[in-house]
Amino acid sequence: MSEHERGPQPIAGGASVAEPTFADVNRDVLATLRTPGNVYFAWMCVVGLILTCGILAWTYQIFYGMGAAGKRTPQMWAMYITTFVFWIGIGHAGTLISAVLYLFRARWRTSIYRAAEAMTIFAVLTAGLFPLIHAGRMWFAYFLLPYPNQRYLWPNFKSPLVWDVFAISTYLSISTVFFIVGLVPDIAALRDASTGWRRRVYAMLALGWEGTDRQWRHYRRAYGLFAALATPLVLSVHSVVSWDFAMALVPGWHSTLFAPFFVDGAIFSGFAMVLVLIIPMRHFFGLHAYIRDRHLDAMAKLILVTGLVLTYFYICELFTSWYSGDHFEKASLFWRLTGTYWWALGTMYFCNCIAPLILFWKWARTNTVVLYVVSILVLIGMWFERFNIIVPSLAHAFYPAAWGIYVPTITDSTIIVGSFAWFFILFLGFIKLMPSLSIVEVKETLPAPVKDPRHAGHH
Amino acid sequence: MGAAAVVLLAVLMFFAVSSWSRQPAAAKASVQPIEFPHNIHVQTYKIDCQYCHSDARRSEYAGLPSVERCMGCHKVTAADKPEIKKLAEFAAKREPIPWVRVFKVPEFTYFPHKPHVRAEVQCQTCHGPVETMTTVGATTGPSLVNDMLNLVGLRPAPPPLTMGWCIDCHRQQNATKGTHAPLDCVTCHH
Amino acid sequence: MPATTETILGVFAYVDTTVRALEELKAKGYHDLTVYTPVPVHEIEDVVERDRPVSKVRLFTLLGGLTGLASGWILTAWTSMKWGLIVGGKPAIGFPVSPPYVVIMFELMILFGGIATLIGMVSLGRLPMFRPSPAYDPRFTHDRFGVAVHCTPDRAASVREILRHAGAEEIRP
Amino acid sequence: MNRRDFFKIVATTGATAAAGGCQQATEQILPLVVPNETLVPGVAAYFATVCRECPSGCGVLARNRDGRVVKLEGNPDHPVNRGSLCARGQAALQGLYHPDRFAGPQRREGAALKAVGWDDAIKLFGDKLGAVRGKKQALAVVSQLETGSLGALLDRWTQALGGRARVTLEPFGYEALRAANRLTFGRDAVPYHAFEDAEVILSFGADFLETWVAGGHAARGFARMHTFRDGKAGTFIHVEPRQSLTAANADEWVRNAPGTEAAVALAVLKLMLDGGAVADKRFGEAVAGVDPKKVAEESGVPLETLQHVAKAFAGAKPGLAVGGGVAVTGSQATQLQVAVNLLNAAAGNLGKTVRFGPDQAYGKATPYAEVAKLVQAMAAGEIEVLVLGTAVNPAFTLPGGLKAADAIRKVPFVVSFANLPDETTALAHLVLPDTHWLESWGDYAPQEGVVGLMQPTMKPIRDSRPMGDVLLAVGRAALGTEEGKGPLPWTTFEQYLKATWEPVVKGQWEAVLQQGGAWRDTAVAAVAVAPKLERVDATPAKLEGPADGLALVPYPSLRFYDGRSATRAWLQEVPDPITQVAWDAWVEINTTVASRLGIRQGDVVRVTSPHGALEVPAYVSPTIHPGAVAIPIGHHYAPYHVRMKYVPASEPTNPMALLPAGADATSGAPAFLSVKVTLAKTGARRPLALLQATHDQDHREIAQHVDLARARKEALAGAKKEHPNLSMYPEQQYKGYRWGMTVDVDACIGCQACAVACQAENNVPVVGKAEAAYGRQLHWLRLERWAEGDPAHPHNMFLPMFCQHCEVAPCEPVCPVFAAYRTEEGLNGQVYNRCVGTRYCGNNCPYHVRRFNWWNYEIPAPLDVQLNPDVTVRQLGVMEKCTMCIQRIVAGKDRARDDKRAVRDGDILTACQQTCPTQAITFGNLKDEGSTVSKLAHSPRAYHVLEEIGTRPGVTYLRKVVRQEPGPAPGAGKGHA
Repeated sequence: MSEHERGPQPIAGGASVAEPTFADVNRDVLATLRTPGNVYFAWMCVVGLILTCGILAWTYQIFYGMGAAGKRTPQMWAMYITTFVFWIGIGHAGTLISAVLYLFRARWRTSIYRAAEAMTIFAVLTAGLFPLIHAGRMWFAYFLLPYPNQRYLWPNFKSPLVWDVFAISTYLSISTVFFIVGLVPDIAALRDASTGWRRRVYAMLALGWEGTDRQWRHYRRAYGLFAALATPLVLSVHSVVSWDFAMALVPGWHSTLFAPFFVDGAIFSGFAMVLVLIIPMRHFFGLHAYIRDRHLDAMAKLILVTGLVLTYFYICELFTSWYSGDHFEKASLFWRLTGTYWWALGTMYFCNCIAPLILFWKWARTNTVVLYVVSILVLIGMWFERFNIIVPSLAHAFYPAAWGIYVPTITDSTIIVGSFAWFFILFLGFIKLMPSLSIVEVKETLPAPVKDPRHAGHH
Repeated sequence: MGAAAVVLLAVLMFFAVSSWSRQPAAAKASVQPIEFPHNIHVQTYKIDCQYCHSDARRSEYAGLPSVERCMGCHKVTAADKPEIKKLAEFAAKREPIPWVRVFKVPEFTYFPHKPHVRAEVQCQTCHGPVETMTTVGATTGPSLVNDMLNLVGLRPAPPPLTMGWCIDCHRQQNATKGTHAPLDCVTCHH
Repeated sequence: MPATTETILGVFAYVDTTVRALEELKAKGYHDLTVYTPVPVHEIEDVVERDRPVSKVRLFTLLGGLTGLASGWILTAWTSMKWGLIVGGKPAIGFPVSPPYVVIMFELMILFGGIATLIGMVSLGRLPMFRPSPAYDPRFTHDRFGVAVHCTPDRAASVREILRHAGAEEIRP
Repeated sequence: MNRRDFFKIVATTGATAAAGGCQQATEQILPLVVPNETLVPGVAAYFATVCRECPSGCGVLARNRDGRVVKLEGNPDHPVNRGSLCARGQAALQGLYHPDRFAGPQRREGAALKAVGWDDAIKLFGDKLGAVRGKKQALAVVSQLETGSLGALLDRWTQALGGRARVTLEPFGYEALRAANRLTFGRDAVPYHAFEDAEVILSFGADFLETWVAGGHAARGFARMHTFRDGKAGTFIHVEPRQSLTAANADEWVRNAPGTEAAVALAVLKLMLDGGAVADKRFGEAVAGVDPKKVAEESGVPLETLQHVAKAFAGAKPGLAVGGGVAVTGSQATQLQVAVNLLNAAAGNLGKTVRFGPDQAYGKATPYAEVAKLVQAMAAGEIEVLVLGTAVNPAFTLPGGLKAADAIRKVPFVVSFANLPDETTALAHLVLPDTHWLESWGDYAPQEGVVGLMQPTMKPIRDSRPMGDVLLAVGRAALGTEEGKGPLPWTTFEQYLKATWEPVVKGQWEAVLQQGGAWRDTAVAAVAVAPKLERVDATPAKLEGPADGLALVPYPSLRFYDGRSATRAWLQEVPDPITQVAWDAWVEINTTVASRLGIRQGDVVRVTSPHGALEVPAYVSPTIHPGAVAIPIGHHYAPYHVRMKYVPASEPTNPMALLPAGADATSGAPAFLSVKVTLAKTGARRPLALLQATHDQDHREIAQHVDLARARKEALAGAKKEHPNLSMYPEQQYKGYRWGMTVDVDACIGCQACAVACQAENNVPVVGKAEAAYGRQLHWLRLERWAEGDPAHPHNMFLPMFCQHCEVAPCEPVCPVFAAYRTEEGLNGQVYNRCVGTRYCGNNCPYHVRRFNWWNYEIPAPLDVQLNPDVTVRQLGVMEKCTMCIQRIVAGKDRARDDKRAVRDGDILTACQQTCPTQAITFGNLKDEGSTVSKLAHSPRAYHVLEEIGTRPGVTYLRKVVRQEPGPAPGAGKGHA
């Protein structure tokens, strides 16, 4: 640890504090990696327990069959795909922040992007489980991968599900690369600040980074290129996911609106999730000096904007299906509004359209409690958005004889709760092993120690 | 990147293993109730395959000779040999001989002998040089092993009775002999 | 460059002193320098990057991207021809490319491009380095700047002088 | 050949077939000990025999693969059914392989039946018989309707042992019909009704498309007469208080007050006379007292309706009037039948559409009066030994008022030959399981001049023996005679049968056996009405019970007949076509009544009559007459249904329990329509498993219709113009065949035979009530009823829905692994072993005909022996659907190749098409212009379901031809879920 004891102590409660120096950054970030207290382990236990239940439920389902989940004709898809899309959506904020905002040179991103990126990767890892959980014979899921085999059989590249496989694995790989590249200089810093086995491990991960001019040169160029690649990717991934529905015939799915609609929703929910993670993090680690109210404010604004755009899309959706004059579309729409699942639709409209409006007020944007509540509501709302697209549309599709109502079971509910546990266990692990704040980039935003007081006389 | 790769690999292996455990197992060359030497019957006595496996030309199954047909010859021929004595016992008890199945295609694959005999495919094409064997053994069916062998460019040992192998033959026949060997999935998988 | 060189390191606490040192060294014709910084600092970069070509990483990216695009096209087209199965009443493969396959091609382009960039960065940046360079000091990832000058022993003295004059906290050896 | 071998082959093949794609143990192959000429392993052999699931006596061909019967098909040569087979016939296999079948003879020890050896059993039986030999009338024999050798042998046996005259117990005796024929024509017989030759059919509650006189020929005849063919179509008018399947197929369904059928019939006759359509004055006397206006009031049938019905019937050349279904058999049953006879006589249909001579077997059933007498005798303790044949279940099928079960309890020694446990075997002291009819020799004459011959189609899978053999042995033991001597010289029943047939076949045994029996045309006997006619009483049926009660209409179930088929899981799971209810009984209550009593669908209702009470869930229907409630007869479960968790254990729900012992005075027929019941909510709920969410098409034109005039015009105009398909993509080219199908909605009567046939052919598992109710049934083919117009009086269309084999199939491109794809021959292939189970295709199929294996469905032994070895048994987690019987297509092409030719029209029949009694389904090669299917596919009536989606299905439907356009359809989105 650094011996420098100057610089203000972070004050809890988010009151404005003086600009920290480079040394403070190292100290405060390294402080987050201290051996955790009991609270942390208590959290770990709770989450671990839930995860275990989820795993047991999945095992049961694999053994006895999909019947364990409440699916039926006509809802061949239900909560699994809902949650899959939800997590993919969450996985959008990170890369968006680190890539798009990087290209726009939005400097406020620096103090949140590390956590956001980690979140992205974990969200995608969570989402990635769902196609497996969902498949009737998951032990054959590798049929979807293009691997040479004696049967000369290959996947059907026309199927949106295969697009998913490619889009998501690409997204996971690129995000991971981005994440690790960003980490290298920080790990170097950790290496130099730590001792014993930690030092050895960090030394290995740091790839011998020293921050020489040559390294920085290629590093910065590469980083820019990554951003340039990741930006179209981030937009494509959720479009591809939306095509799972848009490419299908089902009334309520078959719409060109879906790609932008989904991408916007993804950013919306992504930022909500970032807030849900950042606010407690800043509280527990006392990072008010770095995650300042203006950061929260900026994210709140983004949530507000994306929320308004989403509202616009909802209106479009209603309008187009009414204006299409297509009997099936209209019947489906009418039923979604009035049928068994009307309450789900209501919840969605409230959480995604009404709730964020409070962020028009400045005090709300900087009030952590309000922000937290709104974010949670947004997450709920976005989960229900996917639910409303999938379940009610299928419930009332083309063929009246096969109309039917889906009812969840213990098994599928448990698995879905378990997926959240899986996500949080990964994140909790991360914040104690890696700097959840980018040392380097934070320093970049700080004013470098420019003037040497001793030499002032010379000029 | 590395992390992703590792995760991906782990997932892949998991499916691979679990799927392999679901693959239909292949019967090994196992101990038959009666030691039946194909080579003697075919080479020494020049008995045609379809004399014993007489259903091959008219049925889905090649069929096994009835005990009565065996006894047709063996009432006199080599009646003193211990194996033949076993046969005689079965005949006396009027019980069928519980032969152990050797060649087996998976349940979801429909393989009829009849059209293949009609197309004058040699038995050996699929069953190997049975005429030289004392006890017939075979490994059949698609399996992870075969897939993996193929991955690294090695073909599984012929005749594997795997799908790819069937397809090769069908395509080649159609190309060279102008036959109409079906290549439609549902012809065999229904 | 003579056979024997020695490396003289100046450790600085401030940007301006570092910049001053660099300016003077360059003026005196010392070009074989290694600069250590905890973060990229514009002032320093301006001096160092002056009269240097742009990083070649972008070439890697370009090539990677193109490879991905091509392999995406080949994979989809070739595998569809294996069986030529018709689904949804549409031909197995269209010319120049079936619309759905564009998605695959795009994703592979990004993937390969990204990986190539990584390779480029690592190789050009001489990473990974298994033992630290002799002049390296842990403080460089913390809050200090370092200027390492590689020169012949006979000029060491003058280099030290320049560094001291520029305002180095510490000069080694 | 040797029985044991076959049994072993059965065992092994059965096991492997059921194993699906899972891990295989090393298995054994068991060759035959002695080669068998008729059976080549792996090749199907067909054996002709006679279906004994009901008294129709249809001819069937049993498909035998490797020594086990895997499928039944109608015998095309048999004059009764001409190749078709009903749902019950198809499900007979589940009786053969029923998990509850007695493993061998059982003897009662205390409460339970314990296994006992055949010898002991026979000895015991023999002793008992010996003991009663002296006493007169102490021995009683009850069998089902046996009109062949077995019947004769039974009579001979009974006589030899000094028993009472044998009773043939058929719960639905149609005695009123016989009585009426005695009265009007002096002929005690059930004539042959030539539906096919009628122009107008006028039915008074005769549910001839379901069970009426068990007419195996009726559906086909009706289709011939009613289906639109070269511009002509007959008319069918049906009078019944409830919309039965028959009523739903009527061009005009007249809903009358229960019990007023006779009055309506007489009123129609009266109006015909008044209209001057009938000259003969005698009829005037018969209907002297009838006042159509009064009848109109009583019956609730408007006078205008009566008038135009009379007009229509009078105009028919010839017409056919039939009447007296079980459901309307009450105290006025005979009058109704007399009225019907008079109508036929007056309209001059005698000898044309009503033919005496080829009389139906039902005429030989023992009158109910006799049955009642026997029951009383039992109750009085006069009977000491009671012998019950197979398929008779008096404790269940006789009216509750008769207290048959109690009477049987009074009999000291009851022997049952049933091979399945039922309510009566529960009272038996000795059970000597008879071989299933598919395992037995025998013969049966469904009508004069037609004798079907039965042969064993496979070896018995249980240790059971033919009833005949046992009786011969026991009889000899009791009489103390030995083989070849005395009244019962024959060793086996087979011997006896062959002896009796020798004069008929004259050495041509093999030929007759292959044909499935012997038949000749029977001369039509001339009949005439008596010169002087009694005046016929037109008062409605008298109903016992509270004045404010509702008339109970118990009707024979299309699926279960009198209950003997209810043990078949296939029939339990295939829904009743009208209500679409599976796996349960129900009481049908009119909407208004239900709302008055606050009863909702699925509420358990206590139905109380003066003679008993039952608790059944309510089915609320707008169609049934407000004054009536209806309960299907014969619903009960087999023990294994409960064991397999198909259903929760529940009380028997047979309405027979509510009926009195009493009978129709004139005919002595049991009075089914004779009580009024009261309804009371129990508070409990037992939601029904409804397999169709709604009968309202919501303007989606799934089942379409066209009115007769237009259809005629279009038919004359000829084939309709094919507008070219607009597409960016090239049309698919078919090198060889292109398979396709047409379904004539006008011909389909909704009998569910196709659905069961499909289930039997394609190894479709049964899922049970809860799963089926939750939309997880696996039927590849489902039969839908679509209702249009006034809900209380709808136009019904029946539509078999299955995979449409679309050319632009939505299910295909979404499959990530090509498990669903388009075959070279225009089928929509589904490769099970490639399927990963993403279920995307299931979502994307607009018809929702794709089925998913939510679990691994266990098929209880020995039902797995029935599995079709040519069809994969699907594993958990895979999608499945109709394949157009690809295995049959493959086999058909193979046969064609054998004789070096292309497949001809009619070479390949799909299971559904083969069994359809009305030939509504046609399969064939669409590329062949000459084939029936492509002709039909280009008919002016042709259309595709949900055509506007652009899936271009390979299945074409033909519009129903309605006599007039239905009224306004009910509003969108109503009445579903």
